[in-house]
Amino acid sequence: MTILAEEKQGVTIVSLSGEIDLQTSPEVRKSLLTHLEQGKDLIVDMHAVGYIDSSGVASLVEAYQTARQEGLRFSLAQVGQGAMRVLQLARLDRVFTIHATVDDGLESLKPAGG
Amino acid sequence: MTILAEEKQGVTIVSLSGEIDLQTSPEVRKSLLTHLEQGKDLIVDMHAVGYIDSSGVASLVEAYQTARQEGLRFSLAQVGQGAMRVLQLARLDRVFTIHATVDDGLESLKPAGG
Amino acid sequence: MNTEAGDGLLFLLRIPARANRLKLIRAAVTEAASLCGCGPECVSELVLAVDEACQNVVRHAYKNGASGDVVVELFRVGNHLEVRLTDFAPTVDPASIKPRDLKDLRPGGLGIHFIRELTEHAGFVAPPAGAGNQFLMRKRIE
Amino acid sequence: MNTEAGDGLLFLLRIPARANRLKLIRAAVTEAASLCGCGPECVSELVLAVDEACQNVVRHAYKNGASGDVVVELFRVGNHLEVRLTDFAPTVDPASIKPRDLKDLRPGGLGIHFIRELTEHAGFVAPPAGAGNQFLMRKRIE
Ligand SMILES: Nc1ncnc2c1ncn2[C@@H]1O[C@H](COP(=O)(O)OP(=O)(O)O)[C@@H](O)[C@H]1O
Ligand SMILES: Nc1ncnc2c1ncn2[C@@H]1O[C@H](COP(=O)(O)OP(=O)(O)O)[C@@H](O)[C@H]1O
Repeated sequence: MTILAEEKQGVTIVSLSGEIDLQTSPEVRKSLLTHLEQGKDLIVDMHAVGYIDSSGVASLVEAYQTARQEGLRFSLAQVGQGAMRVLQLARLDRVFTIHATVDDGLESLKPAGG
Repeated sequence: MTILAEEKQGVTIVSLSGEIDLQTSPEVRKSLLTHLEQGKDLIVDMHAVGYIDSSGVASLVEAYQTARQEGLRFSLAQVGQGAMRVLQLARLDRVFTIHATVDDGLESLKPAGG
Repeated sequence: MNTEAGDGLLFLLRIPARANRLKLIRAAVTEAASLCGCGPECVSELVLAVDEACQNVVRHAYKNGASGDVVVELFRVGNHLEVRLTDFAPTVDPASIKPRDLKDLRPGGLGIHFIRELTEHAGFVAPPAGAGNQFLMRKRIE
Repeated sequence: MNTEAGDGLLFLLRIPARANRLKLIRAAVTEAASLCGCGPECVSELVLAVDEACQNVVRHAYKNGASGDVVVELFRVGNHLEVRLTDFAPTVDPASIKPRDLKDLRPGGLGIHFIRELTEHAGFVAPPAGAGNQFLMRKRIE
């Protein structure tokens, strides 16, 4: 599991790569929650996630809920076929905002009429 | 195991990719021997070989010996670190002609003074 | 149909029930299911179902710091794969295991739901002598 | 030292001794050895040694069309990994197993040589009751 974070246009982008399972999901959870503490909107780049199980999904749900409580926007980008299938199983594909690309995500987070 | 063959400058280039083990080495052996029947020099591109065991090495030895009997030149190109280690274990790194690249191999097979 | 592997035991894997062993279990299931002619989607589904069931052994069967092994057995039975997960923890009351309502959004509580969606059949069966629980899953090879 | 996996059994894998199962065995050994802190080279070496020893079970222990299972057990013992391969074939005379002279160039006959080069120790030990042979290998975690 590799977790990289960068800031673009005032938005935190966290890129997850590798397998998110019971062993690695605590790291993912902690990283997402820590980044949210900075008070910025967050996009999770999922394109390099080769595997995600229910514990990984739980980490995403927790970050999503934390973001809402804090009035921040939380979204996913570039969700691969495998991960999408798992989100669908969890009925979360309609709950999470999912962008085709990180740039699409940044675009949609821009203040309107800019 | 994927085996692709092409002809370049009158030389057969066989590219092996995947894992060469007891299950897949018979295919490799058969392919190398069949290509040698065409009476052309042969270069085996090893760069995409992720694994090779003693049965894979045996297939290469058999092709090497068949080529010699037929008066053809047989060489390897782009041998990765893992496969090189196995050839070294078998004391074959000094027996086989090994080129850094397929192009180097083609170059060295050119008739002199062309 | 792929006949690389005939009927019977594909593998039996005994391994400590710990989170850091799930990757190895997934690797074994991936290879064995592929060998039986499962397509990539079927393989992924079986892998996820087995992983979720093993997670439950790690987190729920062995609880309060208890630890022990899990035995993962994969069989081919005609055009189905059958998985038997055996643990050596105290016997569980199957009635206590229910998926939650997914509308109630919260982290966790998805494993049983995933397993039911991904398999044709899943449930506890009588454990062999000396074992605590045996969980059986069946999935069609596709 | 990596302490992701302590002393004791890393896994026990029982599987039909067939050429198309070697990939699964390699996957299991790769994961378990990595977990114990073996570096990539050490992992590759152990994987090759186990593969070669399993090949010998497939090709020589079970011969003349006989077939059966092989049990691969991997243990961590301090800073070593220990592999025990058990088969259910007729008991072999260990004296009959020798590496050949590598100067005599011919296809085949490299497995025992590889195993000896890649491990600190390798040899047959008394098989458990009901088994035919047990081959033990030991390799330092590096
Ligand atoms: N193997 C098991 N042994 C004991 N209890 C289990 C087992 N599997 C599941 N359970 C119980 O069923 C509940 C639902 O499991 P699951 O849907 O996987 O979600 P989660 O594990 O996230 O709670 C668990 O919280 C637990 O109480
Ligand atoms: N597990 C085994 N059971 C019976 N005989 C074996 C076993 N392993 C090796 N042998 C014998 O030792 C010889 C050398 O083995 P090896 O070096 O692996 O080369 P190869 O298998 O290519 O002949 C084999 O040809 C076989 O006669």
